[in-house]
Amino acid sequence: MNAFIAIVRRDLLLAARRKSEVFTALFFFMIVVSLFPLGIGPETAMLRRIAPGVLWVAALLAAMLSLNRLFAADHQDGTLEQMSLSPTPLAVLVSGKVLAHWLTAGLPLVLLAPVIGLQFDLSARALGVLMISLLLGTPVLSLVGAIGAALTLGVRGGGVLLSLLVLPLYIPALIFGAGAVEADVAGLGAGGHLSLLGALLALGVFFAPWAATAALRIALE
Amino acid sequence: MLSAHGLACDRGDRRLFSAVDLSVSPGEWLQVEGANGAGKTSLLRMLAGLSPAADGHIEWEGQPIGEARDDYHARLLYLGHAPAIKEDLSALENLQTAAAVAGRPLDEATAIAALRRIGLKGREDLPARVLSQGQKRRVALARLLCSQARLWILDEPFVALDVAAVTQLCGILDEHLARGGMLIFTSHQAVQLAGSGTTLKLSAATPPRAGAEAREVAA
Amino acid sequence: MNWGSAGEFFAMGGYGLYVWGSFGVTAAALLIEVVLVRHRLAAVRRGLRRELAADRDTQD
Amino acid sequence: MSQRLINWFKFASPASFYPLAGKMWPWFAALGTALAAAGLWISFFVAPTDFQQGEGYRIIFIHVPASWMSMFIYCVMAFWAAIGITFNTRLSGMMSSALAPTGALFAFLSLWTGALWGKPMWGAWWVWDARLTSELILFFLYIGYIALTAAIDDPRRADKAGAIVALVGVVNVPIIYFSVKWWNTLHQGASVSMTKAPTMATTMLWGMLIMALAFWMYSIAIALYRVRAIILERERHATWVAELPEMQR
Repeated sequence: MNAFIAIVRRDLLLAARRKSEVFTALFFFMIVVSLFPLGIGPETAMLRRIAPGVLWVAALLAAMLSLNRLFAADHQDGTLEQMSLSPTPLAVLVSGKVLAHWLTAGLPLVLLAPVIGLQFDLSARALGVLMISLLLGTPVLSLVGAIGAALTLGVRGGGVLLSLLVLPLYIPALIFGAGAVEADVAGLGAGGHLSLLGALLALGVFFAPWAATAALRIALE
Repeated sequence: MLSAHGLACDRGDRRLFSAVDLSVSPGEWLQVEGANGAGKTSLLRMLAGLSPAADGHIEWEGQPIGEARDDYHARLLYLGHAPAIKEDLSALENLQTAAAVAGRPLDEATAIAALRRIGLKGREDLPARVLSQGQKRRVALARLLCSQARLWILDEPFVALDVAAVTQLCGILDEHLARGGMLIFTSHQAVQLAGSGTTLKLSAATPPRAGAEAREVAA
Repeated sequence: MNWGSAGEFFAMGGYGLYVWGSFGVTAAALLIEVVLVRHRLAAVRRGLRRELAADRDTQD
Repeated sequence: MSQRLINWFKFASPASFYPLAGKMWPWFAALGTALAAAGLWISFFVAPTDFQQGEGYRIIFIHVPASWMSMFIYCVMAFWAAIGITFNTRLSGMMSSALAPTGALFAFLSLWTGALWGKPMWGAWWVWDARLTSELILFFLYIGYIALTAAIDDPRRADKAGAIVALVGVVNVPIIYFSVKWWNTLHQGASVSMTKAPTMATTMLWGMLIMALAFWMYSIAIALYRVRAIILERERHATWVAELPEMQR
């Protein structure tokens, strides 16, 4: 447990020393979202309809931006070797890294989304549902992304490959996440979507660190 | 006690070395020698349990290391080619995190004492980025001072160190051996260590194509 | 039997383009795969034979 | 029991599987050809014209079997992946990578024939129907597997990484299918389903089953053939390869 906390603390500390990387992803999210009204037109009815999908797709891409670096630096400077030699199971340490990734790449998106959502004329209720759906969904993105990041570690053209591997696996999270907001806007109630999103999260917490660890061991050999 | 029998290592199609036997008992050291690319680092990684051996087996206290993995790793300290130093963290933070990940959290006073002893007095809070190559190595070596591990596996521990630091490191290694510790290391320079020890010379004995050789024999 | 003449068979009741597009592309794709796989095995064998011949030469 | 296990592991060595696969593939190829002939006969000459969809429905005789095969092959890949991870056998990784291109091909054919079926039936080449969308995602998963294994130089590493992708994918396929279905009902997309056509007669079912069997046999034959090439590529330096009769010329 100590080692888990140490890993989370270290990664947060590193992110704090390299603030620009966190902010780049956030600005990317803001810019991508703002491009849609420019490309589609400013009618509020239309914007309200596309808002959930646009915000979710943008969040998904923004969360992917930093995945490349999730294990790459640790692999290069030998930290990953030390982690795998720790008496603490590697899967626990990997979970720590995923948690830190979510805290620096996912949580800021959750907090920023309602502000950006205002551009799309979403109601306060819908913004609330959007926040909850992102709160449940962005950890799934970090978890599944960790598998992809571990698999593409040290592989030629890893960046593009990572998106190729990970994006199809993001689809359920996208569907339930954006669906929750849409259902709420349509007055259908978002409960079903949100509980499915929660189920995905539970499944991810259970399986993803294990799969990512198996992939990391391959890269370490 | 660590022992290995019939170890072999493949890289791609090539067999780097084969039939390597070794054993290290408490208070003993083993120096691994060999030309560049002879597989020194690969051998150390195998012994640390980081990569599987192509052939042969490795035992710690009579048990295969794959079976007693956690127990083995709790007693092992491995310093690889890459020093596992984060450029953006200070020397102190680096040392403390490394110790916590290794399962032995250090309080600040102990960590600072270790850094001072290894010659980083006054630099504890500087980010590793501004330290010289040798100073970064010292941050990594400070882990030795705080380590309770029985077995140390060190890949090129003397590289980038000045004369004074080499002497100091030898002192640290002697202390470890005197405590009944075991040591396996690689080095290109001759090192005088107390205690008994052996040198293992790795050489590529096998020709690149196993198949070709077999046919030659048949012909 | 569904078809009065060959022409009727190929017209597929007006759906000829779609039906023959499907069956044709499927047949072509499977054929191409077969050709590619045969080529792959043949290429490996050729390369290996050349290597082995070179080995024998150096031995003699 | 243990005796049988040893036997299996004997065949699991590439050296003994190479000649075995060489003996087996022609049988599967012949069986596949015969079944395809029978299936084509049923699809064109036995199955009657559909009173709603006319002759266009005959596309389902390859569309549905191709979809089945694309899903089935992915499951078989995941099976070999699991075997490879648990028993650390070299052959299972080779089997996975021998199956992947064929699976991707069937996924592509399913999409292609789906589009050609959709144009006359729905009036559009592409409809965001739950089945077609899942098939598209399955196609992406195949591409991801192939791209990843191709990008890793060391074949052993590539096999292991591919095994993890296949297993993660196979866990995800049902989730993806379910989520797409859910999404589809929410958006009230196309509701016409190919297999739920009103006149789903027994002859049609037989036609589809026989075509599916033909595709199955084809897949086995081509995978066995391809795995022979893969074995030779990877074991080129082994002594047994040099001793093969076809290498002596």
